[in-house]
Amino acid sequence: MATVKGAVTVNTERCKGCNLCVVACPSGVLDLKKKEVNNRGYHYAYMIAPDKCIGCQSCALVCPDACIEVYRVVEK
Amino acid sequence: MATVKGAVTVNTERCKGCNLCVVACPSGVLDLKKKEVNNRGYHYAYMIAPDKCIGCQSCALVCPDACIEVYRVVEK
Amino acid sequence: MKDDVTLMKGNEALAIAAIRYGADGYFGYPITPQSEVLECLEAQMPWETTGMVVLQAESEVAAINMVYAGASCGKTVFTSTSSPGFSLMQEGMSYMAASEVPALVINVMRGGPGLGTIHPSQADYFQACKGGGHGDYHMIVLAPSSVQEMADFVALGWDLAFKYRCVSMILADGLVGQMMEKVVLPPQRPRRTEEQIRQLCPWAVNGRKGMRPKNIVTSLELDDDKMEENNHRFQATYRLIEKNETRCELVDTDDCDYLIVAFGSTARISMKAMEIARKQGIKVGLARPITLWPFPVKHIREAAKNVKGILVVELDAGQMIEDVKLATECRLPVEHFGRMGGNVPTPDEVLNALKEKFIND
Amino acid sequence: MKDDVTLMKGNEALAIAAIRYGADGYFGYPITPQSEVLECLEAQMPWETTGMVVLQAESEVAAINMVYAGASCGKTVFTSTSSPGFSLMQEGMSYMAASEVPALVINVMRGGPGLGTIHPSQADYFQACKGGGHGDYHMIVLAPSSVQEMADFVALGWDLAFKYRCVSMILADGLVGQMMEKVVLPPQRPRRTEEQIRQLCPWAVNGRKGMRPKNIVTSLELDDDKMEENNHRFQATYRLIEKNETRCELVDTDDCDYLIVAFGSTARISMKAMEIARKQGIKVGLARPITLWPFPVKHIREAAKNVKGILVVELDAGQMIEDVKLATECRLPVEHFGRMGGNVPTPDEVLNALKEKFIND
Amino acid sequence: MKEEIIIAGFGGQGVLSMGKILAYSGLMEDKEVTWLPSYGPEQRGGTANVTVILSDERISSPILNEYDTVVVLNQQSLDRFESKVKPGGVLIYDSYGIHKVPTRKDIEVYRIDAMEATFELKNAKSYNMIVLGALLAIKPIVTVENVLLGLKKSLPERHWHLMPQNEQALRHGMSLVKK
Amino acid sequence: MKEEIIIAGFGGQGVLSMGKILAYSGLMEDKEVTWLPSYGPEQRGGTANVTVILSDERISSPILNEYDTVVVLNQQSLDRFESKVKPGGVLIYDSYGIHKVPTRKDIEVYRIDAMEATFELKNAKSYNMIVLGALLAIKPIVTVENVLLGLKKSLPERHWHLMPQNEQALRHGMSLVKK
Amino acid sequence: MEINDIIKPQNLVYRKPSLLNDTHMHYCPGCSHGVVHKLVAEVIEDMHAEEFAIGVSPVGCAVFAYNYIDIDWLEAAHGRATAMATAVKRLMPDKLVFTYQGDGDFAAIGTCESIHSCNRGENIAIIFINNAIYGMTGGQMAPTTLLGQKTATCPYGRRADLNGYPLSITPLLAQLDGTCYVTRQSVHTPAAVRKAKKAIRKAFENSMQGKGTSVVEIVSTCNSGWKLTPQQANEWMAKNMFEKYPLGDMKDNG
Amino acid sequence: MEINDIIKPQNLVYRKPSLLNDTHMHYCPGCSHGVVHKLVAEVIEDMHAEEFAIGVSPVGCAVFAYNYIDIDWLEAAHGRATAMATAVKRLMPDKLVFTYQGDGDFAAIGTCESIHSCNRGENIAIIFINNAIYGMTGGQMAPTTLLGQKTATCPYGRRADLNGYPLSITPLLAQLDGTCYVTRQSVHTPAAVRKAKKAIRKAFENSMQGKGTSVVEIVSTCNSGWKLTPQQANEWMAKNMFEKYPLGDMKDNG
Ligand SMILES: Cc1ncc(C[n+]2csc(CCOP(=O)(O)OP(=O)(O)O)c2C)c(N)n1
Ligand SMILES: Cc1ncc(C[n+]2csc(CCOP(=O)(O)OP(=O)(O)O)c2C)c(N)n1
Ligand code: SF4
Ligand code: SF4
Ligand code: SF4
Ligand code: SF4
Ligand code: SF4
Ligand code: SF4
Ligand SMILES: [Mg+2]
Ligand SMILES: [Mg+2]
Repeated sequence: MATVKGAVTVNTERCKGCNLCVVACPSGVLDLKKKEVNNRGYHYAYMIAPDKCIGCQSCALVCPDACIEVYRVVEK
Repeated sequence: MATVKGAVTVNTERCKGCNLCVVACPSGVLDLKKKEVNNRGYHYAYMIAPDKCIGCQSCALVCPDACIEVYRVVEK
Repeated sequence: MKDDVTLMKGNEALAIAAIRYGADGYFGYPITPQSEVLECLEAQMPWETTGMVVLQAESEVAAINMVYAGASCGKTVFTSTSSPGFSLMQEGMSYMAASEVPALVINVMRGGPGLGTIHPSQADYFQACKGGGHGDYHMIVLAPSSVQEMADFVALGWDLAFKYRCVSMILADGLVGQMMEKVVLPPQRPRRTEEQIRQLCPWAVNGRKGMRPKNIVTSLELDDDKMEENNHRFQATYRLIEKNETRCELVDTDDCDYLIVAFGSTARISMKAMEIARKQGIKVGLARPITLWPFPVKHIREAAKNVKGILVVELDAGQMIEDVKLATECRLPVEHFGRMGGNVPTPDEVLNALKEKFIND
Repeated sequence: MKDDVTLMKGNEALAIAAIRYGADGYFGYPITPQSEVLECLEAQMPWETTGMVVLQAESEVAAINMVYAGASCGKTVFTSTSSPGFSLMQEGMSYMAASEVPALVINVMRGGPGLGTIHPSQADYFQACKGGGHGDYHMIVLAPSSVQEMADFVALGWDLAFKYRCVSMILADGLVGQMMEKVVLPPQRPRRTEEQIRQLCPWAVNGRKGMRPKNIVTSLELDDDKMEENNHRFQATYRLIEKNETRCELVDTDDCDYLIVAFGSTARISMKAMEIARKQGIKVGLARPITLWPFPVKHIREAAKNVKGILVVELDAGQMIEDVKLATECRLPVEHFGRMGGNVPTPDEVLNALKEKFIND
Repeated sequence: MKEEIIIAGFGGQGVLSMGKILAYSGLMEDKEVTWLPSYGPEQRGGTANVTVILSDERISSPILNEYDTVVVLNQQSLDRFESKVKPGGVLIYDSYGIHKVPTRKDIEVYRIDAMEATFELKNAKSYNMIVLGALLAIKPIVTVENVLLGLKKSLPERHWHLMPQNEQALRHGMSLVKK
Repeated sequence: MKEEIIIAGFGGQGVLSMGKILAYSGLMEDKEVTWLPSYGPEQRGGTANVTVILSDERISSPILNEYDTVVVLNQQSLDRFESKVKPGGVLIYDSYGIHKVPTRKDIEVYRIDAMEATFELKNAKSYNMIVLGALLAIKPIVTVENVLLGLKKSLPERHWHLMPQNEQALRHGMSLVKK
Repeated sequence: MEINDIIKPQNLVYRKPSLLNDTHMHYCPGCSHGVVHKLVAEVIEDMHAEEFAIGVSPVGCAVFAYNYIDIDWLEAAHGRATAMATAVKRLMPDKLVFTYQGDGDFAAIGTCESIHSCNRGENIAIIFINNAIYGMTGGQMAPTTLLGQKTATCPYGRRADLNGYPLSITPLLAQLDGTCYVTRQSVHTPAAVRKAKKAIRKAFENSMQGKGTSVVEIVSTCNSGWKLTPQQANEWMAKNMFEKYPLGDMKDNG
Repeated sequence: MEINDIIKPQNLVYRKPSLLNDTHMHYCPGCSHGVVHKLVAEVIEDMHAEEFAIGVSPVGCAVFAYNYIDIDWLEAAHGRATAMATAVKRLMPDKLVFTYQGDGDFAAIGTCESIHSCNRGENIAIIFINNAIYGMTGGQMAPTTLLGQKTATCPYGRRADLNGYPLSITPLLAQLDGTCYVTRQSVHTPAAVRKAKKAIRKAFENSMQGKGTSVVEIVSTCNSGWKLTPQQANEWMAKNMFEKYPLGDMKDNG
């Protein structure tokens, strides 16, 4: 059976730490950094559980700042 | 049988000769003066066939300048 | 500390002072930097206490026409806005002037033209004092330079408006509006009863109680002679206001060699510049017009009698300077120093400008 | 008689001249005494010939913003209105000035303030030349005094507007608008192609053809320093316009003892008064500002050099007189004569005023 | 040459278009021309007047102290404008509805019975052409030829078929004149 | 007595309300007071500053050339306002996120570790009270008593239960000061 | 029976309402405005509201309404009558406050104020005279002008592509939560006049009962602008306007 | 599979549209405006309309839209965006012309222009961001603010009697002859975002096909004005706003 693997990149400088991608992700892939902040002082998003990503783009679709790129591979 | 008799008065100085009362009268009571004009130069309305008036107020209701008074008597 | 001494923003002072004056209604539309007026009024809920009406209108155009209506009823009503919003009110302003109704309007100026910036400016001086709407008319234009004056001029504005049946305007700017200072608040006055309004404003539209002759508030007059008569009456009122109501603060003008003329927030900054100048041995005085219209011609003429030059400090490209020149009949050098676009000069900049124009050669 | 000499109302001349200039669009709202502009355009159906757009807007506010938009696209667009309508356009005027877009606006003045009368007035002088909208800005204000000038100033107004990226205004009145006179019409010019607009107005909003850098027309600038820079740029343009574009007609000013300053229809009436005066041995000259802004300071100073007094004739309570005083630096008596409320003086009235103020004592 | 005329009457009497024809006639003769109407709101009724100036030179004021010729078509207008005739000038009035005749002695006064003539012609619309004819008979400021050209120019093309009728009225008006 | 202060930092750091408490404290001491905020559109983020002047006499300009005391809470504000301290005046900065320390020698410079202290207190909202405490320790322009009164006055009644917490933060801030 | 026997005070069944005074109305002969003025005066009389009625007249032919109906009046800037009425009613809730507006005034330049006053549910009555034209200024196109209809500013007939569509605004107002009564009437026949009067009465009563905003649209004629005789104008209206603007109640919250 | 094996150009399935440039957007974290900006940029890219798209930005938080989406822009006076778009489209019918407006801009001060542009059937697209508040100026009441909702100018909650009713304007626009497509969408979930994008695409295509006016209302959040976190704001919206402003098409002339 084909499995789908995904990954995302976050433009951390663009990210405002709004958390909407975290909420939208069906797989619990994303979270906000707890301590680190970017140059504007925002706790940006990152993949806390990269293995779970299925490349569904939900996070990217709802991101107001278009910070997220989504990559997707179908493994046979 | 009771018959209804009516009559109207026209405030000839207020009248603008618009002819709407003439049209509205169901009994052909009214007409505009052909030659005479009032001080503003209007051919004012008058009862050309006073006998036919049934006091129905149609003329008065549609008169835009409220020139017409209607009188009505019910004869037994 | 007395209970009625408190600290508030200029915008809030406008709101609170209005309630305490016994205002009947406020109609306005949000715009920075004066939205606190409406916000403060809504938070106070005066409709529960004094019965005052507070309404956020759908636009400035609606707001000014609501004020026009309220004023036509002899009610104590006002609006506030900032520059672009006031531009939208110009038709209404002209109508109110032509109808001789007493109202209060407030423009907390921001930097224009256009949408511009939300920071302080005084570039609506011409609009307030000369042009604005169409036709020959004037408002009494009051220029507060402190939060206390923001509060005080509400009362003064309405008093004058009712006295002369004209519109009073408070012409403030973002600085005076946003700044907090100590204010002594006047006691709460009751709102006028309908009976009092009938006494005070026999012309007011409030129903023909007792079948008194009908009242009409209109600015229309298609008979040119009558319309001209109206205009002569307006002008006569304006002459009377010029005679009675011109106000100006003079600071250290007795011995000064140079005179600064500035109003509102630039007057405050100029006062600091004066302090510094005096420490440096340069004798500077200040004439601060409190009424921009009527312009304090005599005060300034008097203050300028023995000076070598006048510096007019404005947050604009040079507007009040025309009135200063006319007041002094171009008899002495009058120079302008201004910042624009929301920028505000420091006291040093003002002093340097004075030195450059008159002292360093 | 040449084919392009014809008789028409001033208002119609505006419309026809605009079509012939190659106008792209008109947006306006009916109001007396200038509704003929829109009516004439609609009757001409220029959309069938030159492709010009003609649209009756839902209001003057909408109309001026349509003009703002068209001008932002580098299109040759205009509107016309009368006093109350122009008051409603003040926000838009300020936006256009701040956005540096070239447009033509026409105010055929009527007697105010308020709804007033529909008859001639010049009481919007201040509004046009000083105040009006918020912020520091100017329009080039052209004052036609004949139907021919109504036609000519359409072209002049647009030429200047595009040259300086500013708004030109034709400030006429009900008399010039409603009067018919002979007009020599210019030949029909083609409308500018999009390519030509891209050449002439590289800043215009018309799509990023060839992916050129994007164009934005905005009046917003929240960075105060940049906003101040913008203002300095506007002021620099105004100084340039003052230098290059000041226009004034001088009639018999070489030998005159008294000078009349009047514009538009009052200039016409004053000319007749002059004729009569000269017959009576009183040497009167006329300075007729053609540009009200920039005000013809030098022309008037020159013309006033040897006169005993200046009479400023206006259909208002005294507005242009301030500029005349400033121009002559209060060096000689300047008096005002005006009618208001839609009334227009006869030549005799003008002459009598002159005599009263300066000759009979 | 310079002729300063005012024509005044009721709104519906064609005062403005009479002035317009006169103005166009002046145009045909290559004169300078100014036509200035009174104007008001749109409602039917009320009075109207129009000032027409024809001149060989540039015309200064469209507003005048007094007129070479005054044509009045109702009592109000007569009352208002009689005093505005220049000494030695001409006053023409239609007798219809006039109860207070002109009294000035220093001017030439012409009475014409134009309204009556209109009744005769059975064409209410010809009234102003009749008056115009009378005016021209008294003051031939423009040639009849040019008046007809001016008339044509002032009419929309779809009304050109009415030209003969108008010419007839004009000529009838010219024949009416008595002092 | 006259004290001219500016406090500057990020939008969310409570700069304006810190100034407000100071202003109210001045009011409690019957001083003349001016509080002037920077203001901008509503979006979250950006920088903010507030000028507070306390004086025994009428205050002329709310806009100043330079300040007796400058309190800066981020690098941008430090860069902008270091030069505005009067010679001999006081500069207070929070060390958090500062990578370019003040260099002026003609003024007194105080570094406080307020953000760190906030983490310790585990109360993000106490930050500005800590800074205020530090300021007062360095410059006792108003009494602590009056600051607490001023704080109470600047808070809506529904937040009065937070007073003890705030007092604690204030006192903690006072204890932080080292030069 | 002789006429003189009939014309006696005790037989009087219809007369000019006395609130409509003797001033000559400036309207063109046959104009609908006159009829509606009469109804407004009658209703105020019937309600005994002379002492507390306040009218707001528009900019339009009815600008001078204040000269004819003897109550207190405000004259609004073009389009702003409902904003003015809003303030008057809020400041003096015990008054009967109504506006009287033309289609240009109410549905062109005043659209924003019209919609928002209705949406706020101001306790005012609006009399809206839809004559499909700008009468006052010389017969220009109104938002309500029909397709194909000729006016001074669409001299070859209104075209949707150039001039947009005729706007039927009252149905929109009926959908707003703030309105309690929205109806469309006319005054071209005696029966229509009677119905229109009832509608105005209901609207005025609603205002006093604080039920919200009432709107009475009167489909009207402007014979002068339409270049027809008054009679032709009535016929043209019935034939052409009632299709786009059908008469009847759109909302009545009772 | 390693992450680095996945993150390769050939596997890229979603990226920021390039028309949305790298400028930092001034919006608050989590603001709906950002999502809609992205969709607008994507649709213009998808339509290859970069060279002929012209946007009109409002006065409101989205005033700076022109800084972010790399097409030509006009910045309108408060409320007048549709009037400006009208002129642009009429003067240059071959352009794709759209406005982007907030609820204060479109449905308060701009009501007159909004209604009349739609009624004329201008061939423009309108993106209408309904966040039930004035974001830009600090969270004041908008015409669309819900009853009971607290804002800076109704701090104790909106009350119908004091502040009027929440205005649902798009259903009114759907009834005008000039509109061809009126829909209400949201962007709070991935699915909603996909649907909203389709709606914008259709609106933009209608504009180019000259079908009339298209209106896409986006029920949106203003977490800052509502004083909620972005996530709470989405929840509050779904729970409270969709009842008064139900999602879906109101008109689609195909
Ligand atoms: C601001 C402004 N714009 C335009 C006008 C000119 N004006 C006067 S009345 C009118 C339209 C009247 O039409 P309508 O409202 O339909 O009333 P009607 O005369 O048909 O009864 C207009 C445009 C004005 N007085 N003020
Ligand atoms: C004429 C005018 N009035 C008021 C303002 C102030 N103002 C700026 S944005 C705005 C409201 C914005 O609200 P909305 O349209 O809902 O947009 P949002 O910020 O919520 O996206 C107001 C009232 C202005 N700039 N111009
Ligand atoms: S692509 Fe889908 S699974 Fe992957 S992080 Fe985004 S939402 Fe989660
Ligand atoms: S949705 Fe975007 S801005 Fe928000 S946290 Fe995720 S990546 Fe950052
Ligand atoms: S009352 Fe009736 S019958 Fe008598 S005249 Fe009038 S309409 Fe005719
Ligand atoms: S309806 Fe009235 S105004 Fe018209 S003709 Fe009859 S009486 Fe005269
Ligand atoms: S112009 Fe039309 S609306 Fe006005 S009074 Fe005449 S008929 Fe009535
Ligand atoms: S204030 Fe509201 S609408 Fe504006 S950017 Fe912030 S969240 Fe968005
Ligand atoms: Mg109408
Ligand atoms: Mg909003």
